[in-house]
Amino acid sequence: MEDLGIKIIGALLTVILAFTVGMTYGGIVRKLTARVQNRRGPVIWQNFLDLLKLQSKKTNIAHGFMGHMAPVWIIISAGTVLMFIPILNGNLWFPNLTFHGDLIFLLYMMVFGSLGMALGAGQTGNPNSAIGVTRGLSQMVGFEIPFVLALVALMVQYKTTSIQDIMDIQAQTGTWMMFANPFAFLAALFASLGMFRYSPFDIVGAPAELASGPVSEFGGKYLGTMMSGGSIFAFIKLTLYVDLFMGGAGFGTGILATIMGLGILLLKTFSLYMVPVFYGWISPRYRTEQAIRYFWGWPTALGVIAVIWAIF
Amino acid sequence: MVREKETTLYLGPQHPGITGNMMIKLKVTGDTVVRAETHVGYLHRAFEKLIERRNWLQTFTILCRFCVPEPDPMELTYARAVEELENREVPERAEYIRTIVMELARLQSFMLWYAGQSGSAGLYLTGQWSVGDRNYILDLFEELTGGRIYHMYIWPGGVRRDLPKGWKDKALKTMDYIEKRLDEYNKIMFDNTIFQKRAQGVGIVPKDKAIEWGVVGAPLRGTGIKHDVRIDEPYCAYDKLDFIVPTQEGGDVWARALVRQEEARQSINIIRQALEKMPEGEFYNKVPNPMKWTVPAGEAWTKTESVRGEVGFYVVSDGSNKPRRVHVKGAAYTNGITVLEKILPGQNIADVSFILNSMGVCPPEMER
Amino acid sequence: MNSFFLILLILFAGAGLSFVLGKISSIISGTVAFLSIAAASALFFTQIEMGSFIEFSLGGIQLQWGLNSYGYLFGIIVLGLGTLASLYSISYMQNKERTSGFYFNFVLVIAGMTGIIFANDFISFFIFWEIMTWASYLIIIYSGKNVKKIGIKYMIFSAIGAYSMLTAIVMIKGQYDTFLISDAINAGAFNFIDNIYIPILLLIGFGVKAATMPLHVWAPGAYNNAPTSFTVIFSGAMSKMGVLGMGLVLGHMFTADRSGSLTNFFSGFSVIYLQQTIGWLGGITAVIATLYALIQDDAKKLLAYSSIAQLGYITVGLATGTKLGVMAALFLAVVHGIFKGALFMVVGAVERQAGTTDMTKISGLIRKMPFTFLTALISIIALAGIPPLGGFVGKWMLYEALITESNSYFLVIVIFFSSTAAFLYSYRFLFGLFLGQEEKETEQVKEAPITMIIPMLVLAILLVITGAFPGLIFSPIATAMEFIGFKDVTWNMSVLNNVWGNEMNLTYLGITIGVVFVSIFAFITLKGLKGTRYVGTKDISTSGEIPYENENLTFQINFFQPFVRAAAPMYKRSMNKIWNELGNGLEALFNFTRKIYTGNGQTYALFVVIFLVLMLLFKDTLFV
Amino acid sequence: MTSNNKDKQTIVEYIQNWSRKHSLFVMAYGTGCGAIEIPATMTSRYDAERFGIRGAATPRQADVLLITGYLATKTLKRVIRVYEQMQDPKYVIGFGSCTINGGMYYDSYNTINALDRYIPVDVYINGCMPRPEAVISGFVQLQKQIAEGTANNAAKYKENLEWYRANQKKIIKNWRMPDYNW
Amino acid sequence: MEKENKILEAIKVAFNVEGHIAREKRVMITANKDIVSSILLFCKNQQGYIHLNHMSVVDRIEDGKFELNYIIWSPTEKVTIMLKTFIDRENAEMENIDSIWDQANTYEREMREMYGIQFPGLIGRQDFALEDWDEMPPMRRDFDTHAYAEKTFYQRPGREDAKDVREELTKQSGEVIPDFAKKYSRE
Repeated sequence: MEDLGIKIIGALLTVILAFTVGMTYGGIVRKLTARVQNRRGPVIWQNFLDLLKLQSKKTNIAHGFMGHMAPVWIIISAGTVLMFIPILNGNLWFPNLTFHGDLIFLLYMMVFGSLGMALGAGQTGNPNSAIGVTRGLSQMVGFEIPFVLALVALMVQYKTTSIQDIMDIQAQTGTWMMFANPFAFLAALFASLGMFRYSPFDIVGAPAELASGPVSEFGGKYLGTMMSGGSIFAFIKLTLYVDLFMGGAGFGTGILATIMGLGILLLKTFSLYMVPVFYGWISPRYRTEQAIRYFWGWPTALGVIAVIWAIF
Repeated sequence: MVREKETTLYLGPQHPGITGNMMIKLKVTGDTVVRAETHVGYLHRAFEKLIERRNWLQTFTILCRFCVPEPDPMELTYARAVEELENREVPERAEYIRTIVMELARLQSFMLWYAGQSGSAGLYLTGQWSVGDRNYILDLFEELTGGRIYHMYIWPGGVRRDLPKGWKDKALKTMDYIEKRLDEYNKIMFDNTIFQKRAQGVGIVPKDKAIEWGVVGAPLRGTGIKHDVRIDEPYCAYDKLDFIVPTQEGGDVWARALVRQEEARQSINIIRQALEKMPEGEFYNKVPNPMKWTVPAGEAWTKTESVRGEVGFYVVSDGSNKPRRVHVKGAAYTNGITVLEKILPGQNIADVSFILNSMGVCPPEMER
Repeated sequence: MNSFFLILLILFAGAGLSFVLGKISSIISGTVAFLSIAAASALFFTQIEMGSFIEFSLGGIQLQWGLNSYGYLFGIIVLGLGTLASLYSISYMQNKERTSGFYFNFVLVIAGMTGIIFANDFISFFIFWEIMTWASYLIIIYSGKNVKKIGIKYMIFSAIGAYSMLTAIVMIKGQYDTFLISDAINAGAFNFIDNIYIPILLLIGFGVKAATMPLHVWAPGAYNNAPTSFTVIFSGAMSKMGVLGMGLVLGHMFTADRSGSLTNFFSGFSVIYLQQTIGWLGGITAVIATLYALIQDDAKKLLAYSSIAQLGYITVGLATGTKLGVMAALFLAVVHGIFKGALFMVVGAVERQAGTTDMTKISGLIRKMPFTFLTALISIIALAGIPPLGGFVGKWMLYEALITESNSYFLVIVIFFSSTAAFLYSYRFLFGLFLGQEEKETEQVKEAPITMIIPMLVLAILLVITGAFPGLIFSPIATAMEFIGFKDVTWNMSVLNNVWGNEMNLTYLGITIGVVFVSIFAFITLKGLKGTRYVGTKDISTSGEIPYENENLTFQINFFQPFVRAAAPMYKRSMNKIWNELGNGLEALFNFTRKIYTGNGQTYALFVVIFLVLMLLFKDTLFV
Repeated sequence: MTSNNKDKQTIVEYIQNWSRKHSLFVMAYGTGCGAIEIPATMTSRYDAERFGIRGAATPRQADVLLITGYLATKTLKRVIRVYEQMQDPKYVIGFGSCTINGGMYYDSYNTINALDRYIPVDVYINGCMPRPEAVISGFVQLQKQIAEGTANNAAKYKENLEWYRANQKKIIKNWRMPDYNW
Repeated sequence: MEKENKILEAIKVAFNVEGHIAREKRVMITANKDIVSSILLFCKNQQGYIHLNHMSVVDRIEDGKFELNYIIWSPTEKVTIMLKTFIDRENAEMENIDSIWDQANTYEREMREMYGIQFPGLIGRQDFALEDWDEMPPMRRDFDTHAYAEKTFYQRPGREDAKDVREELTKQSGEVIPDFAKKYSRE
């Protein structure tokens, strides 16, 4: 019973951590972007303000059941994936649930949210939303190929499909996966550019083309909930990358160890997050087919090399 | 109604991708534009009607609002038309000042264009920088004319006031700064392979049809045809200055962008030359009491080169103290309606806003 | 009387009766068909003991009917789906013409498939196989456009399958002197070492029904052209007959004991090649069918291509020849039967209520047909393989099998590409029919009648159950796999395992999703309950512009154009195009064949019988 | 307008208003020539984002509708639609003299002269054209109103819908707008 | 002035119309409305004046005429021809030239809307800038825009007296304005 209690508290802590970190990262990116653009920029906690405001909107429009459900799907997807991803290695307070984060499960579960979003956007009947969704799904087919190649390379190399095992092996051998199989890391890194949807891959909600794409018709609490889901997802993706390629984080259960583990995690995730952000600052947007072709070019080739590397 | 085999997509009037307040009704299949219709009139203020109720000088408050991003060519063209009707002389110093004002206006408009062109492709950094730096040019205007955007500075017979003390040095300094910054924008925008991929081969204006279609300005020069009012029918002090009219082959967005990039440099060059060569003397050939000021009957057609292309004024006077008719032909009147409707079909939805910006579509001068 | 006879008798009698009563009323005819199939399934699930069989001789040939665990698995699909589909048919066919012939053939197809399941010898297997083919052919040409072309295509490919199967049967008879399937297996007829031709010929025969590339050409047209209530069976159950045969052959081919001599080593090597070839064929089938599915504008055609793609996964699973892989394939076969059946029912319901399945003509049916949408949603989630429904379990096992057991790393990528691209057409399907702005013509559309809703919802609920407790299906699969040579198959009720020792616990998943769902749904709904206002789909932000009242802005045409443009090379080089060009060249041949196959089932049957007799007569001279 | 009901706010309302005040999504709709100063306001010298002001692409997400200058009757119709598609609480800023009394367009047959007859306006910024500083001061004014809880003109619009509708329909002859369920 | 003379003579010879050279690079021609399109075609196809610069209308209400202007330009000669014609104000109708230049379509749509000039065979959207306009075409001189605006739009009080702000202020503050500064005051 005590075990279960810790797990429930741990799960709540994980959600709060993911939400806070995701939102704060968003705020920091806004601030940094502003600084690069010669501006002062908003405060770092601006995203929280935006969220609070969106949640306190008095009226909210839904175009029907799926529109109402879209944010729910996103949060389900985000929340569920979060429960199955190891946050800190060997820490009691941030446990993932017993089965140790199966990679294939994660791949599919992450799509769950996108599909829900897509359905919600579809129900509004706004052509911009539908076009945005087709773009998003098409781009997903693009970046999933190198990403999966990288994951297959990982699985083959370490003969496991569990994230926890991969983390453990990295901890044991002392070699990060990004050095053990650099090609896989590079392929996944390229894929991450598409995953985070910064320029040049922000084709889904491209303002000058599609107003704001799938979220065109969502406002108020719906937009706010989506924003929270998106923030959690950002954290999930980053943590996943850190777990897989950068050895994860975590030292143990003690208070000091937990704090240190979190510190290391934040350091790693933030530096990883800066890759797509930096790339985004100076890149215009691709057209959809250009973006897909991009992912099917070098990143996929790198992925293939990674798999071959892993086999031999 | 049987559903057409096309989807209707409204681009504007309220859309981040539209330049100003207008609407382009796109018929698309997939993400390819099949037909495009430009709808205007969202900014129709009946200026030409109002001008008929204003006297010759009051008209200037209206003129500068014809095209908001670049108001000065309108004032100049009208002033020149009135001068032509009246045979009014313009002092040489005023011609030089007018040249400087024109080129400053062009330069600030180019900087807005940098923002529009790169912003519509999703590159916001250049836009943020250039619009921010544009304020320095507006500062010059403010010191010179008293207004940031609307100047009402050029009058028939000259300009409203002389250059303030120290303005010349300030202008030269600003030019140095802007020139340095232009390099930086170009590094981010033009050296970027993604931008090149986006811009090349998109929105092609055919060279053999361009003049017949009524294409003017940078889109025309982007097809390789060297046509610029500043050399065809020189006005102000342009015939005394040394500058290049750049052209590019291809007729696509990329060619137009290169033309504009070079033109922005040339503007700085011209401003420097004009400041250098400017003679001392009168800046204003006095007009009579504006309330009683009549202009001899007649008609005049004057043209000026703005950033978007040729701006023409057709001014008719019936000898009274109010213009009988002032008809404005903005560059966007052809570029933004018929030409756009011809080049948009077959393009990607993603490129519509991009092409729009490269064609220099400016709604207020289309519907006035 | 023996239950085997009784079941078949009920079915055949039901067929005849529904044909006769069909002259009076379509509803009565449909009800009779439903009752006979329902009765047959009731008998099947209650009366027949596993492993029981009867032997009798007919015209000097010893025949044996029985039920083994392998057949039982497919019996679940056939009779379960058959019952629901026939119930569904009653309303679907209500206002159609010539329903008596339809029901006659419908029940006959079920009877044929039941016979195939019962058949323990090749002769009755083949006869029932032909009954199924023949009856389904008559349904395909029942209505629709291009009937002749589609019918001939189907007929020719069926004939190719039938003849190769027949040749194989005769070869078995010639070499092992038996018609009994178990005898042939025990004698090693499917063993690749001794016989190259028999397994390959049989695989061709079964591959036609399973629509494996390059034998899939007939499938899209035929699936699309058949009345939708039959396509449910066609795609859901009949294609599984091909899977049944392929599983039988491949299972025994790969599980055969090959340890030993040097020659065996080489033949073992060639088995691996064959395995890889079939696997890649399956993978490429999946990719190309998926690519074609996502450019379809017709919902039914989309599902037709999607069926081919799903059968491609199943082929891949079978071709792995590992426990997990075959288990995945069989699991996918069952689940595919369920969700594709449900999806075709959805399409049928839309077709009946809105009059068309062209997605460019209808949209926004969600408000009109909520239950249909719910079914479609659940089935699509299963189809796309998204947790927590049944489809995910199958996909998971397939991937794990490919990665951990059969080392086909690049095949995994191909499969993954296909299943990611499947999201595209999944979304297209849901969006095209149910989402978007409401069309003016569909204002009067109402929800489908209850007899159509019930089968759909039953299937949808089954999908949810299989997602949470896949063990319910694992248990028949495990016993079935013993029949095709996989011993000691282990399974858990709701935990998945791979050979590397990783596990996937569906209980935790279910609980997590449930908890998150309930809390967030409550949050979203309760928070500002007054504040949420539902607006019509006409109230959208169209960049401030005001569209005309009858202007439908839903984006439906060339839906995935950017993707198609990016994948253009793949479309250009796709097999179907080559095949079509070849087919155009063969048009003359087709016309010639048409003279022989007049399109009449009797002449077809006649030719087959003649062929069989000839083969039997000359078998000694031909194959010795 | 500025009735001081600051004390009446509950703590929840206070927090809500505080967040609204610091997060203003501005509808990206350049209705008139004033739109030319918006880029300048958003970029480096003036940088409105430090006040939490940022653009929103569609009316569903926006809080503030900026009427940048005169409204042609054709645009008025679109503005009304956009305004009604926005979600409560929503604010309108009238921008430039021409929204107040028609400015220099007082005798034009195609521009309306007093914006607040057609949609409720929370803050007017005068000038032609208002400088970025003026725009920001207008926003600060609006923030003040929001914090005090007095920027509730959207509610007044709903209450007096008939009056507004009558005014609107006087200008817009062909009223073909979807009916909104409020 | 050589080029200008050349084209002027060519047109005069071909069509027997009046014309003169207004100034450098401006050739003005007045023609009957029936031959306008022929002249335009002649200039476009044979003289190289392929660029339609402008089309404009002046309402000569006192004569009961509309004055139509076609301004065309040659990219080689760099000379502008201004072709002028008069049509009746009542039931104004003019030949449609958008088969010669596509962009003439836009001008003609605008003229149709603003002046009520009909162009038979003009294909294009009915509206140009106005929407649901049911008054007299607004650019006609007898349309009083001020009266219309006062009638239609709410006029906020405060500007009806049209007083000089400066004078009002000086009245209040008692400031003295010197005579030379007064002269631009409104009458």
